[in-house]
Order: sequence, then structure tokens, then C-alpha cells
Amino acid sequence: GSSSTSSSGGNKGVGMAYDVGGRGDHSFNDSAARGLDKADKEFNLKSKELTASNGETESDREQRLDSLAGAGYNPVIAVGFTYGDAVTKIAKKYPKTTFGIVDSVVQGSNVDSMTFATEQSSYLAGVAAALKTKSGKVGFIGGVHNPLIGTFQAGFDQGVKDTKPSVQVTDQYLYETDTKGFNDPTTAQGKAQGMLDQGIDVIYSAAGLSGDGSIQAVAGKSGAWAIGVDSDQYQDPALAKYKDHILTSAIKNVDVASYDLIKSVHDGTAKTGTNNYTLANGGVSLSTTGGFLGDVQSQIDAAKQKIVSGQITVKSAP
Amino acid sequence: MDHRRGECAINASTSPPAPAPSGAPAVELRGITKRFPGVVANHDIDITVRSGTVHALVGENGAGKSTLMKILYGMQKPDEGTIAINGEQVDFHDPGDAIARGIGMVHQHFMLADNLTVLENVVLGSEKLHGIGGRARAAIREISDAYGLGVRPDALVEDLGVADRQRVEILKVLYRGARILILDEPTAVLVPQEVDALFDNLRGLKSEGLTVIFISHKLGEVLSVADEITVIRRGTTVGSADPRGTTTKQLAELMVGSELPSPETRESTVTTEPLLTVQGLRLAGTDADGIERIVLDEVGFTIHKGEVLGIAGVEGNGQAELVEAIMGMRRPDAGTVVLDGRDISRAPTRQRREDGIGYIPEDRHRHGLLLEAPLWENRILGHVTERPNSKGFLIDPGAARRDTERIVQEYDVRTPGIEVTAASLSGGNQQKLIVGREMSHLPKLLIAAHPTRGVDVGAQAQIWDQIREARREGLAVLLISADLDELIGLSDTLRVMYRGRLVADADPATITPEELGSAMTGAASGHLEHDGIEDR
Amino acid sequence: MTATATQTPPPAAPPAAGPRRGRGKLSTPVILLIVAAAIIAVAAVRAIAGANDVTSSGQIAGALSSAVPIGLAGLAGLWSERAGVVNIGLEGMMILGTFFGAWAGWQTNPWLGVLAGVIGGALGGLVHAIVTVTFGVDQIIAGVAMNILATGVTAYLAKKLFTGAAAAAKGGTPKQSPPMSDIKKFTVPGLSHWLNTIEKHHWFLVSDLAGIVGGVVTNISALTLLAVVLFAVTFFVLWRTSFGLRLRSCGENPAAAESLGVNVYTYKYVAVIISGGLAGLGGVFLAIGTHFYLAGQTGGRGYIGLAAMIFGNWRPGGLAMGAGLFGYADSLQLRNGGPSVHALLLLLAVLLVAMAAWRFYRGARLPAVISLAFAVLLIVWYVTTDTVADEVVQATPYVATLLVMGLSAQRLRMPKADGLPYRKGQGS
Amino acid sequence: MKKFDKERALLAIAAPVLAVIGALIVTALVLLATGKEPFTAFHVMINYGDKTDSQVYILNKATTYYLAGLAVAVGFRMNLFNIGVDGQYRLAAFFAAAVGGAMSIPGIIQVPLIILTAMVVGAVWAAIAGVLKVTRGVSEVISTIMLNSIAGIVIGYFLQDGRLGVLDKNANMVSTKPIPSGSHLFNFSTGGGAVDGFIVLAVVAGVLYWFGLNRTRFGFDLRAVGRSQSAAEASGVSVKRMVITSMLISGALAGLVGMPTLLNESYDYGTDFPVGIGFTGIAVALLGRNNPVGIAVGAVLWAFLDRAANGLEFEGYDQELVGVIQGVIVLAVVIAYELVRRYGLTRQQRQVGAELAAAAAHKQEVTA
Ligand SMILES: Nc1ncnc2c1ncn2[C@@H]1O[C@H](COP(=O)(O)OP(=O)(O)OP(=O)(O)O)[C@@H](O)[C@H]1O
Ligand SMILES: Nc1ncnc2c1ncn2[C@@H]1O[C@H](COP(=O)(O)OP(=O)(O)OP(=O)(O)O)[C@@H](O)[C@H]1O
Ligand SMILES: [Mg+2]
Ligand SMILES: [Mg+2]
Repeated sequence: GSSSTSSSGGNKGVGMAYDVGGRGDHSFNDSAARGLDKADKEFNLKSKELTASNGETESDREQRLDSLAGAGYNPVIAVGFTYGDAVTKIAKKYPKTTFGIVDSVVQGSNVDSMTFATEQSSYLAGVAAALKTKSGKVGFIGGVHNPLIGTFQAGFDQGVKDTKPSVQVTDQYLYETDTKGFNDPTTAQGKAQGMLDQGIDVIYSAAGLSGDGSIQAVAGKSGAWAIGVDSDQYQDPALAKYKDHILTSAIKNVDVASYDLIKSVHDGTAKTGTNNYTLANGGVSLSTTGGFLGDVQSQIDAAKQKIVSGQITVKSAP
Repeated sequence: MDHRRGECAINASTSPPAPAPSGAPAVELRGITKRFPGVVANHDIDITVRSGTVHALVGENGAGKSTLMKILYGMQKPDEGTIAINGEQVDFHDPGDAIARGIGMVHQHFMLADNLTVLENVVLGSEKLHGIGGRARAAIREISDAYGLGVRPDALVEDLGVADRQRVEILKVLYRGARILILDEPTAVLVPQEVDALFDNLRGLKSEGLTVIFISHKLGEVLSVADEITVIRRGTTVGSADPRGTTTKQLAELMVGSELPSPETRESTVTTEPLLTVQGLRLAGTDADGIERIVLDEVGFTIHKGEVLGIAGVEGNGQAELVEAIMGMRRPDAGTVVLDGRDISRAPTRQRREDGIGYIPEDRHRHGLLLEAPLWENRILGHVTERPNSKGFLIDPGAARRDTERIVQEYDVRTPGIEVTAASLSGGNQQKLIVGREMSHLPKLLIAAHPTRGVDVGAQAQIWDQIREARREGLAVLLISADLDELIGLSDTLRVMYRGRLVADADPATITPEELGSAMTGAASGHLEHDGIEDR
Repeated sequence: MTATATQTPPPAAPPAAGPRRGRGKLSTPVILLIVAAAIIAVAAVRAIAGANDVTSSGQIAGALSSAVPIGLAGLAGLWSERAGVVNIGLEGMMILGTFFGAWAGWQTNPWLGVLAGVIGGALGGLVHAIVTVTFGVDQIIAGVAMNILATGVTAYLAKKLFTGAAAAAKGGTPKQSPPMSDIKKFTVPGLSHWLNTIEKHHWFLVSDLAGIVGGVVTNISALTLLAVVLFAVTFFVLWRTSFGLRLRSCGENPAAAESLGVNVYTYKYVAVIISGGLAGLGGVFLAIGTHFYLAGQTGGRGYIGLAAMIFGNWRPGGLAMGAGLFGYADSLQLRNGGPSVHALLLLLAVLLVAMAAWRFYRGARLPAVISLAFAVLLIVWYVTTDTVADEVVQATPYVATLLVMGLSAQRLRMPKADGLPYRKGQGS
Repeated sequence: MKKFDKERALLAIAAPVLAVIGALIVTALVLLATGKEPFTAFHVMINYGDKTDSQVYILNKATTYYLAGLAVAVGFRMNLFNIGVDGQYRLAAFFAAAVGGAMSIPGIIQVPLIILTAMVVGAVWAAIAGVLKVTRGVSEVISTIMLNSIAGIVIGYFLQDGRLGVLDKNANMVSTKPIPSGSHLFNFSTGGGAVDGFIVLAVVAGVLYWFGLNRTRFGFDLRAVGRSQSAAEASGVSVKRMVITSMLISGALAGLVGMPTLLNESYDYGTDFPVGIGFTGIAVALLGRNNPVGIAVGAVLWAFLDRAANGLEFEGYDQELVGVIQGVIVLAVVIAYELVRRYGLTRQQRQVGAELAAAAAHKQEVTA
């Protein structure tokens, strides 16, 4: 028979390949989807969205990108670092299509590697935590002990230490390599509970969906604060009940990046190479929605200023 | 399957010989027909059981006795026919209906849950009578005392011996206030003394006006206890007999429709060459609670070429373990087994079989066959390393199939082919296949555990002939059987096993089943002299 | 494929020779003594190693909440297996419980969620009953199929039901339901605080007891209480009522039961459906713990529940102990129990030494030496390190399961007809 | 006898056909209930699966599933429920990848060495459950499930930067050192992509499986244990040894499951190595009735459904629908097989009965 991807034609719009969870995950994927929606509205594109499922193999991911590119979608945006190898391979097969990859750096003349300086936003989270803790103990919970999450830890630790050297930071990870660490709120809840029992009163979780668990645990203790990640978790409807304990969130604006890429392709000046999204260009930020940071906002702004100006360099590995 | 009634009956009177019934009969079965896939188990059966009598039902294996009783007990629905109890027509959907009508049944195989107590087994299903606690316990004690059953309500059934279990089964029925008792082969596992005790109980029940339907293959018993006898052959009633004027031989011939074979074997072929020597065999088993018990205790004997050594014993006294120890299926704690001069005490089962042990297991379904496998694969079972089943490491299906055809021919296994599964053969034909398979490898020693159990008379005779024939050619046989006539008839030497020990020996030429039975219950030991025991 | 190969006890041997067999049941005082000894040993280890989290109220509370779903799964298995039906499909039924519980729970209130979860699990039980009882399919295979089916169906339904406008606005995603409210939690007012104070002192034994009791009287969910009640109810119903006797008889000897007018199919159906309902409850408990349904949330607890049931010798008391043990191990992992597990190494070593002594006394030289060797290895490990790797902590529940099963499996006694398909009129 | 065999063949086909039809009906009902029209969905699935690149995808996936199915089936054939294939293949692939990445010798030696490592590791891991069962009476169902979790944790321990893992900073991925390109397995290029060369070894494994089980003494013993443990024991098979041996074989086969991925696709074991194939293997073995050809059909069917999930999603259906279909098929298959088996047995008994009746009638005529 014919090939399922042979029906290539003119530009049809954007091809999105989401990570597990896909559109509607109130997090990472949704953030990318917001960028797409914004661009859609603006440029009136028709796009196709596909989603990964659990337990996939490399070939599943390749096939997904292949089918999008083959069907003529441009750009094709792969959301999540698991797509790294697949993008490397498929981008070579479709040199005329622009590929985007989030959270990973892929070589290729037609690839836009979108990385986020999450250590910078985490640094600000560390500043906030150091200023808000009463017990002098703060904690960090990472979903999986990999370099990506390491940037969060590094920034947070540095932010705390630079602000108040006396504050003690406890760093813990849910799993060393198992990616279920991003999907296991029960474990995160247990870890957070353990931290709270030790007297820690501000907990920053960079653990995807698992973070919901630690936020819940924190909400069970009066006076304790949780710091969210990726999206503004204060506004997450799933966490509405606990939002009084969500001090702030270190936001990763994937929507900014995905919109940038779509716009650039639409404008005929396709973005390629590694594009780092930072505090400076609005790619990452610290949310203020709850208004709990009011009393320390000035110090946070000052820290931000120093980072943007280059006065402070935030380490990206702990 | 249309048999002309009474075609060869000596006493083919279809009307009961006993006095006319007073009031309605306890049970009337009319035109009962029951078909199973491929078999008509019951065909147009008519039976009348008068109230307050012991009514015996006899017939060959597979004649349809159990099926008929299950129908009466509501466990199976007849395809045709009617049942009347005490003159009233009934329609049973399940045993509960029958129980409500005052019918109780003791099944051919025990229907007891081992891991439950006697009390729990008894009250099960009839909890409404006296609850499941103290009142029930009192009621059980009362019944037990009234009939001298000696049942302990809080004992676990698994701790009971067969005779005790049998009494629990009877108590179960009495507890429900049954007025009509069905006993399906209650004596098969009992020694003669226990049978006598049971019959005393039955007579007691009868005197209280209860009705008993009694099934047995032991015709002597039937004649001694029954008031009336109905004979069934191939699913139909072929006649009835008056126990007072009938001999066992006549009854048997009525059952079978031909002459009764006998296991007698008198010309001795025993040589002086020992073939199997077992010495000091000891085996301690650990049960589920980690408590050790001695299963085999210093068992030793020798079987010579051409000799049949029979072992008598009530089931569960270590015979099965002895066989398994000789087969290498269980490691004894001490002792040696020497086969034809070679010490095989530590050899695995496979090697023992290769060395020339043939094995007819006690439970053919558990140890003799792969029920779901075709006949030719069953022919390979146990002899996979031997010709014609395999060449080197490879199976030779062609040769195995051909040899299976041969066995089916020579041993008269009734089957449409060798590709059908073993499960679809009747018990007797399964047994013939096993005997054929084991004999095909020319064993030096044959271990035959209940070789004719559940096998009909024709096949029985054939199996006996095969054992005799091989014995003449120097085969040594270890025979274990609950059928004392078979045991006495076939053996050259007899030993009695009791609680893991060989406690007595006897000369099969002179011993009677009763004498053997008393040794089996532990009442006698040493060398059993025919006269000595009779005098006691 | 026919029935599973199960270990049948050897044929009954004459009861005469050897000592009269006891039933091996431990009397209540003996059990209490063992529990007391265990607590003292743990307290000692805690004090020596300074691993205070070993008996902290947080650890105990965590253990309790981990133990409940495992215990409920085990209880579910108990019902079904006592009636003779092996239920590997517990995991699937738990998944149904999490899904339906959360689905009803977020829209109404958590108690209706509990009801829906129980019904969802019971539906799974019904399917399992149809497949195994009516169609007589091998029970393990049917259970595996049930797990595959439950995973597939809930994934599909979650996508359908949790991403609609209303659900999405409340936080529903394809893998997660919108949150539901909490179920009532109880704390014994004065006691809890007082115990907490004592616990803080880390006194030998006193603080340990305070921690253990404190964990049990602080913030206990109504569902946990319900689970405890269900254990008692199960024991009462199965061992003290005629219904229970009939049900158990179906697991021991269905032919006998049927011959006495017990409708075996009915009882098996009832048992398996109740089993599904209990597994569903275990699932809802998880969902309510996180406040939402989450794909893959059960994480094999159905299987661990089954192991706890086997460990408990198919009895509620033993099962509760098994579930407690696994819950404790699970809680260690959740709470970063490196130091705790490290301390427990010492305890294990002490136990091994004791076992070696006992075996030596019983004349089993080789096993004694092996036990001793392992004890020495553990002590070396203990002395040369301060904590254990995270992975060791993570593996603790599973390794503990294997160890405990390995040490106890041979003494266990499953219902005799467990796992064997039964067909009406099969008794002969 | 000829006619007999034909009917048997018909019966053999009846079960899977029945099951697939049943599954289609249930799926159609599910679609209707959720307001979608089922026939278009089926059409999409079939159409999509028919494309060349889909076929390559299906073949490659099926290769892996097939090996997993075989591994599970070996245990099933003797009533041993090796639920642990999942852990076995992951651990095996991991250590094989580590060994493969650690050296650089000619592929002709290295590739077999990698495969051998995988088989040994899988076998050893499976043997733990076998030994526990034989010596301590621990049900393999429970122990293999525990060992699955432990395998994941062991991998997690070693798959860390500085242990056996290497960190790719850009990709945020830890994986073993890649296997040198000289030791990549060959593959077959087609218009729709490359078909894994390992498919050849999978076919060989299937043939060996068939031959070993049906033509050798060992295979006979193994099947005997599966049909009746007690009868096998009495026939001279050491059931304990057989349990351990078959766990070893099952584990060794499980070791192969990760090889197509490792040697033909990823060339290393990273955090993204596929998981859960062991459980798919159970389903595939059930579908294929432990028969080597049946397992192949089951594997292809499963892979086809996986592929169809992509197609469905592309056309705007929920890909999760496929999970429902898969679940229903497995359940339907086990029921259908049981029904067909019973029907076959009854039929056979009827034949035996008829034969006996005929023989009896004949005898009577002669004697009369
Ligand atoms: N459930 C069943 N399905 C099929 N056939 C059966 C069934 N039960 C009994 N049969 C067949 O019906 C016939 C009568 O069996 P039944 O058990 O009634 O014989 P019986 O007279 O009690 O024999 P025995 O003396 O061996 O107990 C036999 O051919 C038996 O194989
Ligand atoms: N419960 C049953 N279900 C199906 N078929 C049965 C059943 N019981 C017996 N049969 C069939 O009936 C036939 C004879 O079996 P049965 O075992 O009753 O014979 P038997 O001569 O009485 O031997 P045995 O002593 O082994 O009971 C066989 O075809 C058997 O498959
Ligand atoms: Mg019979
Ligand atoms: Mg009978």
C-alpha cells in the first residue's frame, strides 16, 4: 500500500506533538498549547495535535513526528525532551520543515531548540523562600534526579543561600531516573509530609503533577508555604482549595516559545538553533498572583534585576 | 441399548418377593431416563422402595446406580420420568429440595471439607435447624450418642480416618432428620469389622422406620443386610432378587449377564531370586503445621522373581507413601531399595522406570494420565526416554502413534482413535491403556496399586490375566488393593500394613478376608494363622 | 490451560505416630507477647541507631494510610479466595474504584464517591465472576485479562469524562479527575497533643509507644475507621455466620456444599462481587488520599494486597498484620526513610541471629550457618554506612514481601478448592 | 481420521474469530454510547494499518511482542505464570546495553555477546522466582511481580551518571554508553522504513520454541508438567528441576525482548527505553494460545492495534479506544477458548460413547 505520510502537500499549519497527558494537562503541555492557540487566532492556522501515551518507544515518537511532517504541517513542535532523538532523526528526513523541541538541544539546521533558564526563576523562588521561612528550614522536591530538574535545584539553593546563608535547604528527589516521578503525587505527599515533620516550612516542588501531592501536604500545615512550578499553580483549578498556601510559582512560559516559533515560520524567518528563554526575555518568571509576596517583592525584583543585568550568574547544576 | 429384560436372569421376577407394602412406598421411580454426552446412564428405570426396608441396588461399574441416586437426591435432573416420595409426586431442582423431603445421601466419594470441623461439615446447608453454635453441637452429640457413632464435633475432618469420616457422613444425613437414606458404596473403604458396625447402625435405623437405599459391589454384604435387591445393567433394571433365596454367584451373573471371573491363582511361580529388596524404609512427613509424623516405619520386605506380594491395609496407613518411596517420588529418610541387585535408593524416578519398574498408580487421574492429552501422548508418558517413544533426545511421534494403535488393539481399549483425549475414555478403558503401556516395556517389577478399582468385570479379568501371565515369565509384582478377594486371590505372599508398619503376614492360601480385616484394624499382628484367629 | 498448579498437602497419614498435632494457632497472650517483644526490639534499635523516624507518629500515620488500601485489597482477595476464586484482577478492580470514585466524588461529595467506587469495583467483580464461575475460565488468566481491560476502559473514560468543559474548568485532565473534597478526619483532641510532646523527647520505649499510638489517634480518616470495621465485620461474617460457613465451604469443597443444597454459583458470585467492591473501596481510598483519580495510581497495590493476604494465611488477622508490614515499608519509602531502613538493618540482623540460634537448637546446622552469615553481612553493612541508598529504601516493600513470603509460604494453608474451576454437578 | 482433523482445525480457528467479533461488537457499542459512528473508526484503523510505513512499524513492534509472548508462553505451557517477563527483559536489556557499550570489538563477536548477556541476565532474574517457588513454596505470581519492581529499582540505581549511565546534558537523558556502530544489527530497508534485522532471530526463536516443545523429550516433559504436575512427577519428571529450567528458559527468552530495540533502534538503554512489554506479552500469549504461530498472529494483531491508535488520533478519535479494544479482545479470547475447548471435549466424548455403543450392539448381535 501507500505510505501513511506520503500525502505531503502545502503548508497546513502547525503540527504539535505533546508529551504524555497532552492538551488539558493544566501544565507543561497546556502551556505549549496556549502559544499555539494564540498563534492560531492571530494567523488563522489549521493545526494537528497528537499526544504521546505511556510506555512508548522511540519508533512511536518518530512515527508521530513523521506523520505530522509528512502530512505537511510546518512547524512541527515536539513538546518535551523525550522527543530529542526523534527530532534529530525526523528533522533530517524533512529538511524543509522547521522542527521545534522543548527542553532539549538538538543539532540541525531546521531545528529550534527551546530551552528555559529555569535556574533563574528558581533562584527567585529561593529568594522568596528564604525571606518567608520562619523555621529557617526550606525544602526542595524534585520529581526525577536528572539535569533538567537539577537546574531548578541549583537555582533554588543558590537563591536561598545568597539571600540568607543561615537558612538550611533540604533537597530530595522522588526517583533517580524513573519518569514516573512526574506522575506520583502520593510519593510527593509523603516526602513533603516528612519534610514538614522535620520543621521545614517552605517547600518548592519541581516534579510536574507530583507537585500537587506536596502542595496538598503543605496545605495541611498552617503557616507552611508551597512553591509551584512550570505554570502559575495558584490559578490551577485542581489546586484551588490549597491556593492560600501557594506562595508563588516558578513559571516556564512554553507558550512564549511556541508562539515565537510559529510566528517566525509564519513570517518566513524560521527560528532555528538553540533559543534560551530567560528572565530577561520573559521566557521564565516568578508569579505573584496570590499577592503573598507583597512584603518581599522589592527584594525579589532586585534579585531579578541583578540576574538580568548579569551581575549574578545562576548556576545551572547543583 | 435396548436390553430385553431378564434375558439371562436366574431370578427375573420383576415383582417384589417380600410381603405387600403397608401404605405408600417411600420411593417410587418411574421411567427414569438420563443421558450424558455419548452415554445413556439411565434408561427407563422403574424402582419401588418400600418404607422401612433396606433396599439394595447392585450393578456393574457404570451401570448407572450413582446417577440414579443423584437424580433421586436432586443433584441431577432426569431427562424423562417421575419421582414419587411417600406417594407424592415431586420435582427436585437441587439437593435442598430433596433434603426438605427427608432424603439424605451418603455419596460414593466423601463429600467433606477437610479444613472445616465436623460440626461445620454437619450443619452446612441446614444452619436453620440448630444454628451453627452450641445448640448444633448439642444436637450432634445427641445423635452421635443415640446411634453410637462416636463423633467429636470439634475435630477437624482432615484428622479423621476413613471410618470416622463415613460416620460423619451418616451423621450429616441424620442431623437433617432424613427418613430416606441413600448410601452409595459406603463400605468400599471399610474393613469387615467396620462394615459390621455400620450394618448394626443400619438395622437400628430400620427399626425406627427409616428407609435405606444401599449400593455395594460386595454382594455378600448386600445379601446380609438387604430386604430387597434391584439389579441394574447398562442403565436399565434387569430384575430384582430376594436376598433370602439368592447366592452371590447368582446375583453376580444377573448383574453381569455372564459368568463371574475369579482372581484365583494357585500354581506357584515364585523363584528364589530376589528382585526387589526393601530395607529399613523410614519416612517422616511434615504436615501443614510443621509437626512431624512417621508415615513409614522400618518397612522391609523382599519380592522374588515370579512372586506377587500383596499388601493389605486400610487406606491411609502408608501404602501410598510406600509406593511413592519405591517409585522415587518421595525421598525416604532412611532405608534402602535394591532392584535386581542394584541399589536404587537414590535414583530418580525416571531412572527407576528405565531400570524396569512398571507402575499402575492408585489414582489414575492424578498419577497415570494426562487427561487433556491424546492417547498417543499418554502412551509416551512415563517412558519418554524409551523406544519406541523417542530416538535420542527427540520424540518419535510416528512410532509412538503406531505403538499406541497396537496397545489399543491388544488390550481392547475401546476408543474411536488415538487422537482423542484420555479424558473422553471411560475409567476402565483408561486403566486398560495404562496397563498396556506399562506392560509394553517388559518391566521386571510391576507396582500395581488398586489395578482394578472402578473397572468393570470384563476388564478386571483381563487385567488379572495379564498380571498372571507376566508373573509366569518372572515378573515380580507389588500389589496393593482394597479388594481383599483380589488381594488374596492374586498374591503369593501377604503382608498387612498398619500405621506405617508391616505388622502381620499371612498365607493367602488359607486366610479369609475377615481375618485379614482384623489385622488391618490393628487387632492382630505377627503371623496370622487361619485356625488361631478363628479360635479366638 | 487448566487450573494453576497449587501445592496440595500430602495425603493424610495416620495421625497416630508422632506427637498429636496441634493446629499451630497462636493463643492471644502469645501474640501479645510477640508484639511486645517486637516493639521493644524496634525501640531498642531506634535508640541505638538514633533513627527517630522509625517509630515517629508521622511514620506510623503514613504506614497506616499506606496499609489501608493494601489491606482492603487483601480483604477483597480474602473474600474471593475463601469462596474458591483466585482474584489476580484486584488491581483492575482497584483501578475501577479510583476512577468511578473520583468521577462521582468530584461532582458530588466524597461519600458518594466512595459508593461509586465500591460499585465500580463490584462491577469488575461481577465480570470476573461471570468469566470464572459461569464460563469456568482459568482464574489467573481471567484476572490478568481483567487488569488489562480495566486499564483500557478507565483510560478511555477518563479522556471522555474529565476533559469536558465543566471538568476541565475544575482541573480535570485526560489523566486526572477534578479534585474532590476530603473525607472527615478524626483526632483524639488532648491525647494526640500530649503524645506528640512525649514523642519529642525520644525516650526509650516511652516515646516509641507515644509515637505509635500518636500516629493512630491523629488525623485518622473516616475511611480508615471504616476499613478497620470491615476487617472485624469480615471476620464475623465469614467465621461466625451461616452465610460465611457456606461461602467458605465453596472454597474448601464445593461439591460437598452443593450436595447439601448450597448454591455454589450464587455464593461464588456474591463473594467475588463483594471482593470487587472491597477492592474498589481500596481504590477510592487512594483517590481520596490524593483527592483525584490519577492514571496508574494503584501502582501494583492490588498485587501487594494479594501477597499480604497470602502472608496472613487467608485470615483477616494475619492479613491485617501483613498489610501493616507492607504499609510500614511503603511509608518508609515515601518519607525518605534512608536512616530508618539503615536502623532496621540492625533489627533484621538481630532477628537473623535469633533465627540461627533457634535453627541450631533444632539441629538444622546448615540453615543456621546461612542465617548467621547473612546476619554478619548485615551488621557489616550497618556498621560501615550511615544510611542506605534511596533505591534500597524504595525496594524495601518488595524485598520485604519476598523475604516474608519465603519464610512463611510453606506453613500456609490455602482454601482447598481455591483456584479450581467448579461446574455444577461436578461432584461424583 | 481426516474429517476429524478438519473439524479440529475449524474448532481451533473458531475461538479467535469469535473473540475478535465479540470485541468488535463491544467496541462498536462503546463508540455508539459515546456518540461516535463505529464503522468509520474501523475503516480508519484498517486503512491506516495498511500503509507501508505502518506495516514496517507493525512488523517491528510485533517482533518485540512476539518474543515477549514466547517468553510468557514457555511458563504458561507448564502452568507457571511468569508475570515477571517485564522486569526480566528490562534488566536484561540494561545490562546487555552496558556490556555492549563498554567494549568495542568486531560486531560478529560483540552482537552475540550482547545477546548472550541479555539471555543470561533474564534467565538469572527469572530463576530467582523459580528457586523461591521450588525451595520455599512462594507463588511465582507474587514473586515475579515483586521482582518486576525490584528490577526497575536496580536499573534506576545503576542507570545514573557515573555508575553505568552516561548523562546527555542537552537531552536531559541518562543512558548507557552507546553500542559502537560496528555492533549494530543489520536491518532490511524498505520504502516504509527499516525492518529490524532481529526479526530473523525472532523467527528462529519461534521455530526453536516449537521444536523444543513438540519434538524433544524435554518439551514433552515440560508439557506433561503443565497438564498434570502429579502425573508428570509420577512419570519421572522432576517437577522442581523443570520449574527452574523453564523459568530459566522463559527468562532467557525474556532477555531477547529488548534486543530488537537495543540492537536495531536505540543502541543504548536510556530512561526512555520502552517499558511494559512483558505485560503485553501475557496478552499476546493468551491470544496465541501459547502456540508459536498463534503468538505471531497475536503479536501482529496487537501491534496493528497500537498502530491503529495513531491513525484514530490523527482522524480525531480518542486513541484510548484501542486500550478498550485490546482489553475486550483478551477477555473475549479467554472465554471463547474455554467455550470451544468444552465443546470439543463434549463432542469427543460423544464420539467415544457412540463408538462404544456401536461395539456393544455389534457384540450383542454376534452373541444373540
Ligand atoms: N456427569 C457426567 N457426565 C457424563 N457422563 C457421566 C456423568 N456421570 C456419569 N456419567 C456416565 O454415566 C454412566 C453411569 O455412571 P454411574 O456413575 O451412575 O455408574 P455407577 O453405576 O454408579 O458405577 P460405579 O459402580 O462405578 O459407581 C457411566 O457411563 C458414566 O461414565
Ligand atoms: N463430571 C463429569 N463431567 C463430564 N464427563 C464425565 C463426568 N464424569 C464422568 N464423565 C465421563 O463419563 C465417562 C466415564 O467416566 P467414569 O469416570 O464415571 O467411568 P468409570 O468407569 O465409572 O470410571 P471411574 O472409576 O474412573 O469413575 C467418561 O467419558 C468421562 O469423561
Ligand atoms: Mg464411576
Ligand atoms: Mg457409582
